[in-house]
Amino acid sequence: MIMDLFNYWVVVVLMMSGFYIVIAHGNLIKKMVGLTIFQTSVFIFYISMAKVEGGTAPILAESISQHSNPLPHVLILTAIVVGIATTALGLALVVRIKESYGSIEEEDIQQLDEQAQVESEQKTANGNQV
Amino acid sequence: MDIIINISGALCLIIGSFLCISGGIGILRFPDFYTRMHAVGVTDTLGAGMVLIGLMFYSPDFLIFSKLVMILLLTLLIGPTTSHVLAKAAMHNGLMPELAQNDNNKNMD
Amino acid sequence: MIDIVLLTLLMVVAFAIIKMKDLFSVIMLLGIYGLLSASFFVAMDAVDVAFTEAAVGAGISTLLILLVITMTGRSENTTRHKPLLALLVVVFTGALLIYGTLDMPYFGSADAPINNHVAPRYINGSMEEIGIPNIVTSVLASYRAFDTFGEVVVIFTAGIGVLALLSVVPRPEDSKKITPVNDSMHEQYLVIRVVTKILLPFILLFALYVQFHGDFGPGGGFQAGVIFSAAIILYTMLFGLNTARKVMNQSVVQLIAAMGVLLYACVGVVSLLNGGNFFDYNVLSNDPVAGQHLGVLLIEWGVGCTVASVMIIIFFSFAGRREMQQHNKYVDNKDQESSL
Amino acid sequence: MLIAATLAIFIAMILAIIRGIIGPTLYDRILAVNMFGTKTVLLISLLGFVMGRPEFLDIAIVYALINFISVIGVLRYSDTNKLKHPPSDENSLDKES
Repeated sequence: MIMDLFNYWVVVVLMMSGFYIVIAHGNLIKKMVGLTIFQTSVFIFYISMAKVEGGTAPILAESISQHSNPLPHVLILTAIVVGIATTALGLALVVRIKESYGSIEEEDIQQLDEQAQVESEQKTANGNQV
Repeated sequence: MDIIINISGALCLIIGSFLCISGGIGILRFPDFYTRMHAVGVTDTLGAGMVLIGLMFYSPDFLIFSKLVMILLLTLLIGPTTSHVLAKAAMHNGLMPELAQNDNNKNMD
Repeated sequence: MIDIVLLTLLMVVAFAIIKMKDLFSVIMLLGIYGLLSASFFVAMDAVDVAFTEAAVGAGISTLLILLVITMTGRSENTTRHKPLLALLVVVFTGALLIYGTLDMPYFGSADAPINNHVAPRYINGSMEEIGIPNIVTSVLASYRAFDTFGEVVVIFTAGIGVLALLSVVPRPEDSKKITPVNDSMHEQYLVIRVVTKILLPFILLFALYVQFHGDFGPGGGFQAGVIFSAAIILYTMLFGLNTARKVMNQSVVQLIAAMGVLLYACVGVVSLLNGGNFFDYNVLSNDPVAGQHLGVLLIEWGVGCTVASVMIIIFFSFAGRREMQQHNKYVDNKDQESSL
Repeated sequence: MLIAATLAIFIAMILAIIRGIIGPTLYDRILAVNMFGTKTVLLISLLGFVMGRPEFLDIAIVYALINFISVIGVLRYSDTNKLKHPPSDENSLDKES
């Protein structure tokens, strides 16, 4: 009885692990890993819902009458490939951030941004004085 | 005839499972990387081979049998190659076997 | 029973990933995580999904993140911002979600709403209407072809985005080519070179088999594309980016990526012109089932071309960027030495 | 018998995960992932037979191939200088070399 919802609870735990990594860690690559875990938990959720007790893979064959639900499989199949494409896009952004800031830690980036802002404000102030 | 096939399949599976578990214990218990690699490299190839051969006895038709043969060939080709490359890369990057280091220390003393 | 063991292992690996500071170990664990979730998909009857996850989760995504780490550094900063507050938020959200699951239908129950809506229609009608044993392929390529079209366009757009962010434009002033600094894996490792040369034709052939066998078993355009690009990535890693670019000309690959999307869209337009709906393949041939076969085949080709070439483009962009960085560092070092 | 073999492979998988988590060197982790990949191939093949539909062995072939590719890739990119200097909380290559 209690095991009937076990899959969904594991999904929640995995999802929250990914969520925690995304909000609590400053390293951008670690954040991407967290997003991947989050994504995978959603995949597991869909696939768990599609399972039918006593059913088999949704590929028709003789002597098999009950199949698992094929629709979530289709959605997740495409979502996995889209997921890797978007992850690659995120990683490309990380590479560019590293090139222009020299760091991929969120705090360092914020500090550099604030410094740059202060400097630009000073420059405009000096320009006004002249 | 069926009994012979079943028994030989089960025998292969048992040997394969035993090898898999012993490889797992080896990777956990051995002292340094090279000894661990020896445990995994040896048991992985033979254990996987035995399990796959065991499954071949159970296979219902020729297509499945031939796919199993293909997987077996792939593992036989890939397993030793990756072990070789791993050991070579580790050696190349200066990871020394622990036992050899101990010997060197003794000699120095 | 199997799924419970696999899910528990997944949780253990996820917690280990949270605790690890060394990003390299995180990636290794992420590879294990991908393999575990793929095994879970097999245990849940989702063979097509397991096929994709095996190639993507354990192979390509691990390699991409690793490639980025070689450019950005391996260690993670130890300070975390407000871990307690984050933990509180996470626990609260998790508790709410678990409270929500209490209303869900039990795992595996056949009378859950999800299994009684359109799924029976797909399962029962697929063989007569589409004529393909693999229901996942028939839903993917025919019943929900419009969805899949959107996904393919998203993948294509992501490829363009990566290209825009990372592509290295050769400037006129450095006329000499970017010389690869550490591009010689194939010289150190003879055994790998030989084994790879044996395996490569097999992998490419297997990708084609997956492409065309997708109607009858697990497989299809998405999986075939990923496997094909994995073969090219293997070649690139062993023989260097410049050699690989000679084999697969990058502008041709970009063209193929666009052609794939175009082919997919054209099938829809042709069925419009023949008097059917968008992506209604019945009108493609005199016999509706033969038309469906033709449509599914063409669409899977389009998907396969786009996915394979986008993955190759993404990998080439990252590897090219890395090579340029190494080259710049090399040039800088040389300048410093000469100035000393 | 099939179920016993599945259980044995699960045990081997758990041991490999433990080695992957505790490390200590980079190569131990790669080794653990490699072993885990081989065990996954076996698990998938066995699961097909356990669940009564063994025609999905294509997946196991893909696993074997991808396992090879990822191990080669990891080795290829772990040769670079940035990865040779591990973070301070880890005692690996530098100490031993």
